[in-house]
Amino acid sequence: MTSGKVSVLDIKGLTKTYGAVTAVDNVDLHIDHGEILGLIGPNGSGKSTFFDCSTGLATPDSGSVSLEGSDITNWSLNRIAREGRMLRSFQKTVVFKKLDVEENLVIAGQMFTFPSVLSTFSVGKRSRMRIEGLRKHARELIELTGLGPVAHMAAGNLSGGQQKLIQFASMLMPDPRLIMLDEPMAGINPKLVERVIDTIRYANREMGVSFLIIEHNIDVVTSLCSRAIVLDQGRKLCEGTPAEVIANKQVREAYLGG
Amino acid sequence: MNNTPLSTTASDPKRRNLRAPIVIALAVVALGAPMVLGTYAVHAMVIALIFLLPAHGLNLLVGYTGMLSLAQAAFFGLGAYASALMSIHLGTSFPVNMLAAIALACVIAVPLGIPALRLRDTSFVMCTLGFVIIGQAISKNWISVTRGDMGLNNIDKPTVGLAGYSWTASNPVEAYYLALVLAAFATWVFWLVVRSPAGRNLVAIRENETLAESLGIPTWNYRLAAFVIAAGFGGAGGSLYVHYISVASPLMFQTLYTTTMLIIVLGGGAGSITGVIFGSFLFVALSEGLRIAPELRMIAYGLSLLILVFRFPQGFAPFLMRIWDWAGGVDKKEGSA
Amino acid sequence: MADNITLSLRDVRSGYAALDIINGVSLDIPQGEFVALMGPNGAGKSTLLKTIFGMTTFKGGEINWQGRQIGGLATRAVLGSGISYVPQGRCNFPLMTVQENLEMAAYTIRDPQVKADRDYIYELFPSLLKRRATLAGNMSGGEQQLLEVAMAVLQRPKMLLVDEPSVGLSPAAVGIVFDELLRLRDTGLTILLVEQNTRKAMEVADRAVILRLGEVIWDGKPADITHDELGELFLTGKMRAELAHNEKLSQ
Amino acid sequence: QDADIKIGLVSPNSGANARYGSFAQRGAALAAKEINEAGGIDGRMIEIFPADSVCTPVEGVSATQRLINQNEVDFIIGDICSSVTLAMQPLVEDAKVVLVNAASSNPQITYQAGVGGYKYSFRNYPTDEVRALSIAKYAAEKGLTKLAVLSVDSDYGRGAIDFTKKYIDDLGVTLVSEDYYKEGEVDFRSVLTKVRKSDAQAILMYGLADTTPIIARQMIEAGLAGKLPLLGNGEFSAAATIEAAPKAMDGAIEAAAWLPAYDSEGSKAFVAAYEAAYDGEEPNNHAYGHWETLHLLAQAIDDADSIDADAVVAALEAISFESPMGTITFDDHHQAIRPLLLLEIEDNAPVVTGSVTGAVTYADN
Amino acid sequence: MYFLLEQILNGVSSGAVYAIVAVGMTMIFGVMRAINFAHGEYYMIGTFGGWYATSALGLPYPAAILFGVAVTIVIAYVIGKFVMQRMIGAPVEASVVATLGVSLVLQNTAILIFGGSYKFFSAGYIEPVFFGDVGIAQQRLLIILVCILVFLGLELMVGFTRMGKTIRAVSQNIEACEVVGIDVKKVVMTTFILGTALAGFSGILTAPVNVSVYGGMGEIITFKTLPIIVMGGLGNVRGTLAAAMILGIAESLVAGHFGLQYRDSVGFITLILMLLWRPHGLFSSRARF
Ligand SMILES: Nc1ncnc2c1ncn2[C@@H]1O[C@H](COP(=O)(O)OP(=O)(O)OP(=O)(O)O)[C@@H](O)[C@H]1O
Ligand SMILES: Nc1ncnc2c1ncn2[C@@H]1O[C@H](COP(=O)(O)OP(=O)(O)OP(=O)(O)O)[C@@H](O)[C@H]1O
Ligand SMILES: CC(C)C[C@H](N)C(=O)O
Ligand SMILES: [Mg+2]
Ligand SMILES: [Mg+2]
Repeated sequence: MTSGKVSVLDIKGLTKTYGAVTAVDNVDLHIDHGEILGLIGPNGSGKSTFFDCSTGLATPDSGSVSLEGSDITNWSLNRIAREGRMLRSFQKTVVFKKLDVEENLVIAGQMFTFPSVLSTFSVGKRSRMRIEGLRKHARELIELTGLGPVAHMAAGNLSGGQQKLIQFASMLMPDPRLIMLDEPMAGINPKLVERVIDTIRYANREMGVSFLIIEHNIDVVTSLCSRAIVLDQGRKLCEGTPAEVIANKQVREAYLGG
Repeated sequence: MNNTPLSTTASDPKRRNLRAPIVIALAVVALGAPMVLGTYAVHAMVIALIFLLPAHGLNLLVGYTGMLSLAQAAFFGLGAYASALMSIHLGTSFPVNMLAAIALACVIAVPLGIPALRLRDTSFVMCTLGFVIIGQAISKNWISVTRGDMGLNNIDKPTVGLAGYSWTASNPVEAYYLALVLAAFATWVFWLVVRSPAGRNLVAIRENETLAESLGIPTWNYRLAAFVIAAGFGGAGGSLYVHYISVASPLMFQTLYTTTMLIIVLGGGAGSITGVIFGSFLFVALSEGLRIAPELRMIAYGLSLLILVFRFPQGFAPFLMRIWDWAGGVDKKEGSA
Repeated sequence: MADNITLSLRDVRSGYAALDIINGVSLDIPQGEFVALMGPNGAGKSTLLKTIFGMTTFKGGEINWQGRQIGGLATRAVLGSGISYVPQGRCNFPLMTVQENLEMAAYTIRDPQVKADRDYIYELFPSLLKRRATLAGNMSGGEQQLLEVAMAVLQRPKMLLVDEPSVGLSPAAVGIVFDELLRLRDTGLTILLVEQNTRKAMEVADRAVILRLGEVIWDGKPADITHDELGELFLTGKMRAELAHNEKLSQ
Repeated sequence: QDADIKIGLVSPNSGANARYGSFAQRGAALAAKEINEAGGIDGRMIEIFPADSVCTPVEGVSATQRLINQNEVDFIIGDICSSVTLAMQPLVEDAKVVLVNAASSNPQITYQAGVGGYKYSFRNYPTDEVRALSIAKYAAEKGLTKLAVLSVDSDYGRGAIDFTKKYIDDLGVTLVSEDYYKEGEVDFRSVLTKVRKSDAQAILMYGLADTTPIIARQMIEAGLAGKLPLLGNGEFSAAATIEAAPKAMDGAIEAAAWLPAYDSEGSKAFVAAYEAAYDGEEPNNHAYGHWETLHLLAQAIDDADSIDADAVVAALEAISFESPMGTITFDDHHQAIRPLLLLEIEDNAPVVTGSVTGAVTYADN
Repeated sequence: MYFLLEQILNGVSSGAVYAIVAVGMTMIFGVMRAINFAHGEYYMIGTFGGWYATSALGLPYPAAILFGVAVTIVIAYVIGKFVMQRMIGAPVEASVVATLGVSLVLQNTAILIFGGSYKFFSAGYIEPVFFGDVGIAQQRLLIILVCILVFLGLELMVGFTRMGKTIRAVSQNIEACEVVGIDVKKVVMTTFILGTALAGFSGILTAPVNVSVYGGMGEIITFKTLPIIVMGGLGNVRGTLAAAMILGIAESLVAGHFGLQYRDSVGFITLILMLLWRPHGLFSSRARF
């Protein structure tokens, strides 16, 4: 589609049905290097299912997913994360409830710091240093997301928004190539939303991370994304710059509510 | 030592730090106990130390990885039979038998674990209980090897030897020191495992497996690793047990053993090393202590379990943690229980 | 302002076990008022709603609801007195169908009207009607959010505590939900809404209350505060002086 | 005034075998009462220390340890379950405490006692070896040559069948099927149906007392009652068993160490005393066995004139104890030479049809 | 051929017993999210009640059934009040330890009161009726009939009544129950009593054919029941019936063709095989992550 270069993620003909419902219906999508792509659509239009099918949480009925040109369609969730360095967050807020915020983040970084499962069993100096490094990085992210005062509280005891922020920070712990966020701003206070937006921009620009973001907050989509795709009833309704998309009549009807 | 990291707590410099004295006192008690206690009490302590080995394994599964496995008793039995058979037929010595028991338990854990680990929650519990029942059926019915219900008896007392010099733990006091050394070593190994980054990954799996997956943790591999390591601990316990008690029988696969291990871990405090150590002594002591009233023994034991659950729903670990904090002069604000 | 106060909090303190979260909140809500409760993440908004609904450790103060003390009462008693609650995050019966969830919602009500109420809900949210035989847990996040709002409405409360109903909803759905809340307000329902979507909240609410670190730091009409001021308040809590000033004025 | 003589009694008091423990304790307690009321042993009273083995070796070993080290008992009687007894043997040997077993029938126990090894272990109970031979012989004599095995899946049930196999070829008896049930089993329908379809002439059963009435009643259900007799051991003669299923028990043949109906003065007196002491409960052979064994031990202590273990061992080795069952002596493996009764149920009551003296030949073991 | 038929019939009759016990356990699992390790003990209590009624009070068998169930309910009420209600929302580990404790207490109290020895139950209708060459005791026909009735009743209750729906609700989300005003404690209590009463009932029903009555009898039943409730899909009434029948018939065939000694492994081997095929049980639904 786009000029010569390989996309970070290239998805073709993704389809997933549950009984009579076709949650995702033959959707094509590609994300270019360094792009921040928005994915919007009415409730139940198949956005989260699209995420699930492209990250190995659910198996698509048909279609292919390729990351940097290699086919990852049947890879498992953990392999896509670890080897593909393609991370995703969940719409329903999930954290390691009994662990504190810092531990949550250290865990998020571990598999990207240790070369193998076996090496994680080591408690040697090298291993300790790796963990120290992760801890430092975690503390930076904790400051960045304003979780400092609760850094050592059990994550399960934090407020809804705070847990959402842990999820977001976890995505930045490794050095990912692509991050897929499912409604990262939901329940985050407006001031912090700005901060999260800045952080996404920073990661995008300075670290070269590409993003695919599901978000119902249209302001966020407009200010962050260079391009947006609209899903409706599992199908791609339209695609374009945020401004174009919002202007689309069908989108206004189906999504924005006139 | 608790898996749940502590909140940053400031210690009050004015108060005396009692941790070191407590540790020293415990060490003195552990080493000196047999000098003052009667043989019977020492025997009970040996049993507690032996049960600590499979309990560590179970704790790795229940407390750290979040898998309630009842198969520990199967590996315990497997280790016991393996050691007993080697001792009887090959005449090999205790250390060899124990290593073989550990190795065998680990090896068998792989083909058992692969199908079992597809399951979650209660299904997994039942599948592992199935292993115990099947283990029992094998030990009962494979008579040419196991002598069925007659069991294997007269197994050598544990002997450790180096280059012509050998020592046999022939009475409970000697067995106590042997068990103490082995239990301490096992605890150290266990501590290394749970403290390693892998240990942290196991906890992540316990807390939320799908989330762990999404963060690149190959949860299946870790769960299998935990299952295999736990089996090794179980096998080690069985080996020591059989050499100490000198009999192996299909009764080793009875629910009594499974239940005892479970109670030690859950009652002591899943996910806590000190809790489990405490649990193994407490519950063996309780079970033995209640012998003063034989008819009421099991009733009283059952009631103690109920009281325990109501009073310490998370086991003793949080309680021990508080003592430890207090000893360190730490005043913790938020209740992490 | 005094006589038609339906819910009145006096120096309410609460938290979780040994932990204190709400440190003395006082608030008077007249009947039929739509109050938006806002504040930074972790301010204690949800905790305050849960406190009213009897789901936290109550530590003191008074909660007066229609002349009755409900502070520290059990959840069911609070519910029975006419207060309904939509919690933050998922709270439905995931392995029951949408229809069954709606039936369970009206669990305490036994009259023929229930069916008509349900039909009304289906009319209001056609997407639920489409999914009536789907297991709630299999629906999309937004659809579940709608369901939960619907469940609370079906309880025919006199007061509604809603915690972030807009989360996960498409702009169109947010519109429908808020319109419905306004309609209910117009029928005399008192609403205490927690929102992070401050723009929307300020648009619909009669009154805005801002909570920070478990204390009310601002209380007034949405028109009296600009968006930027609001953001400033969230971050720093400044304007406390102003609040004190306001209080003096009102006395 | 010397101190009391302390005797430990290891038996299962909880779990699935609690029944046996209860009988054993009552039998022993009765004997202790009788001895004490008669003035004790040289004026020294007997005190019994019961300990629960739950029928598992680890519990049994713990219980034994406690008896030896905490209660400092002078002698131990126990256990009923062979697995526990086998585990206790090395323990009492180390502690030099005399153990007299009164109920475990695994031959191994005395293969390894006396000249076989353990100096301090004795058994005052017939072994499964003797029992298996006498039943097989008796069956052959009655023309019951095709037997279906239904035994308990334990050292006792299996052991008895193993020894049966050793002898049946010479006797012209064949086993048409072999089934073993687990302790606590309650559903025998499938097996009994299978037996009904086979050409078996009798059911060979070395079972647990508690299971016999269950099997018997299910034999009625399966239409086997009155067609195939039961053969073996499992308290066939107990009144409760017969009462539960008279139709099925009629014609049953058993080899038992003792039965309540045994016609001897001492035995009758025991039954009367036992029933008087325990609200009319009928004693079983373990109640008797433990009662008798305590009396036997008391005589040995009396003979030895001391509670010194070695002296009592010598006294036991030399003992000639007049029991209600006849004179009991021990062979060089510390195995009691004592009669085993053969009996048959006729008209709802056991009739003793013979008696075998259980001398074990150790040559081929 | 007849042999096979007869074995299957035997299997169905054991399956019917398993089913009644298991369905109670699975319902309790539904509301408590925890395995009730003491479930077999209520079966034991019911049997003891029935035995006491017939042998000590001289009541006829039908009255003994009522007596036994009543005793079970009284004891279940006490345990429910003091133990089970406190377990609501407690960690799973706590309920494991608690129910193991209850099991020890009940089992050994029975031994303490009645002595450890077996009692024999001699009431009931055990004479066989023959259909051609296939024989079956009248009592077993009764058991099968009762099982059918119990399951019809439960199926109706769970599917159509308010009570049934609340049971399902409690099993899915306790917080949501509070929000809609369901009295969780009461539901747990009612379910617990219903489940244990069914266990007690099936104990008395089986007593005539199983004959023995003793303190430890419950443990075996608990362990028979465990694979069934998992196979059936936890909390699933219909699945429990199917699984119980599969197990009953499989056991009967194995005992008839290979030997009784292999029978007790059958349940767990079937379970393991089935779980490999369907990791979430025969009939169970799971919501998406
Ligand atoms: N496991 C499942 N079983 C049945 N239906 C499912 C399942 N998963 C998703 N669906 C259906 O697929 C449709 C798409 O759901 P999805 O969660 O992808 O929507 P979404 O676009 O993320 O919506 P939202 O904005 O509300 O989060 C929904 O209607 C849902 O009911
Ligand atoms: N179950 C709990 N146990 C202990 N502390 C808790 C618990 N729930 C919340 N808290 C603490 O209470 C404080 C307030 O939480 P609350 O959920 O009320 O915040 P909130 O204002 O609703 O935030 P958000 O907008 O993010 O939902 C937080 O600091 C949190 O850590
Ligand atoms: C009670 C008896 C059947 C015990 C059996 N004699 C045994 O050796 O274990
Ligand atoms: Mg979604
Ligand atoms: Mg909140």
